[in-house]
Amino acid sequence: MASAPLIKLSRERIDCAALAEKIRTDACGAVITFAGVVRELSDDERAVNGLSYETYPAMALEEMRKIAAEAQEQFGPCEIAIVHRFGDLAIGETSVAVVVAAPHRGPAFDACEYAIDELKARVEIWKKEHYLDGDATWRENAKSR
Amino acid sequence: MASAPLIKLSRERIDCAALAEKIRTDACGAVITFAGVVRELSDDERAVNGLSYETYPAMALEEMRKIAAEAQEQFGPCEIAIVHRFGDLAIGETSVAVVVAAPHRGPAFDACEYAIDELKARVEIWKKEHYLDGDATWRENAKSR
Amino acid sequence: MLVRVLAFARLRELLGYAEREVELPPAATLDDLWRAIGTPELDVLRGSTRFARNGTLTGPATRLVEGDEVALLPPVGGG
Amino acid sequence: MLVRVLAFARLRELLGYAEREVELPPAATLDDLWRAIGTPELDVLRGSTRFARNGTLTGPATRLVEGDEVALLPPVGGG
Repeated sequence: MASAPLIKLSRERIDCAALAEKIRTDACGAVITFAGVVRELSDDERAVNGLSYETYPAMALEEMRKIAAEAQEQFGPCEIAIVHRFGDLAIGETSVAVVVAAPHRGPAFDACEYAIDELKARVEIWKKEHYLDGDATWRENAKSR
Repeated sequence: MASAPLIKLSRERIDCAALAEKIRTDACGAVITFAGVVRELSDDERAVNGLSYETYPAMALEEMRKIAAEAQEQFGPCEIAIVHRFGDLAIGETSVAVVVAAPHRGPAFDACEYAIDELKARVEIWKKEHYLDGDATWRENAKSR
Repeated sequence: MLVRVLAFARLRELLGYAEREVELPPAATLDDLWRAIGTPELDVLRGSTRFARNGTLTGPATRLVEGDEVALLPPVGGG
Repeated sequence: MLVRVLAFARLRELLGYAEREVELPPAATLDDLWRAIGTPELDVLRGSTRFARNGTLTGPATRLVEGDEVALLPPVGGG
């Protein structure tokens, strides 16, 4: 149990089902998938046309690996995948996926939520919101869930 | 926001990605999927060959609908799918899926975990574990996560 | 009067049927039904068995009427 | 000495480059680097900018050496 986490930055679309199938083992009774998806409205309710993500790959990948290791340390042995998109995304596309497979669901939920919370707080990824009115802003993460 | 929940008992395999795509709207920034999967070991560590699930469909579907409505009531507007298999399942197959799509991840995680906890406690579904040694037992749910 | 009994999971296996019509005296209760269909093996499961009448959980003192559908429900195990 | 500067997101746009070599006096600090490349628009972002030297976060008093890679990191927005 507990293989090396699957950590990736991807220009291509994220296939959550494929990630789940890849990390799952027959010891896992629970597979939790978090997909962050591009919404039609920004947090301040502006109509969004799309997002672009930029990363510092060396630091981002290292921090994602750390977060996965912390989740395994805190919540017990589990399989983890963390994949984040970069480049341009349209509404409805998945920007980030965190998949956790574990023997039981409690620790899997906890590990999944921990990983996405920490990713949003710590990983060197930046998001530019492009609005329907032609405007655009670099948007930093709020502390909210 | 918040269409009628997608509630189903299914003899066929569950396609979590299709459920997520079906319930998601462009107002949703978070899609959480819980998949319960048949493990190779029972809770008391016996080698499992497969499971069979039996349901009382009328009561089970009604209770699943109630649980989805409670989750929407408690955690705010969200899209929910709850699908449970019946019949014979092999190791690695998904026995139950709870998918929640919502504007933000916090309430989506909470609603997803609430729904699976309540399903396991309240819905008229029974599980028979078939062991590699040929033995079999009807197994009731423990209170654990 | 006739009521329809549905039995599930372990109870279905012990009774040997999933569904059966049972003849009861008028105004019989769920308790009376249990005695009518019971076996010694079944009785040890009485404490963990819940009853539903026409799809709604109800207590053992509930009086039945002709045509009721009574479900015998073991502890659940879904998920 | 020469160091390589990487700029991301809003900082990249304000500076007009993603990557550049900068000539600094020996023993220069990150503070010195900031002054060397700075503009008035950049200065309002100083408080929210973090620095990494060769892939590791570090403070503005850190002394640089020839060949260092310095990243200028705005507040993150992933997820």
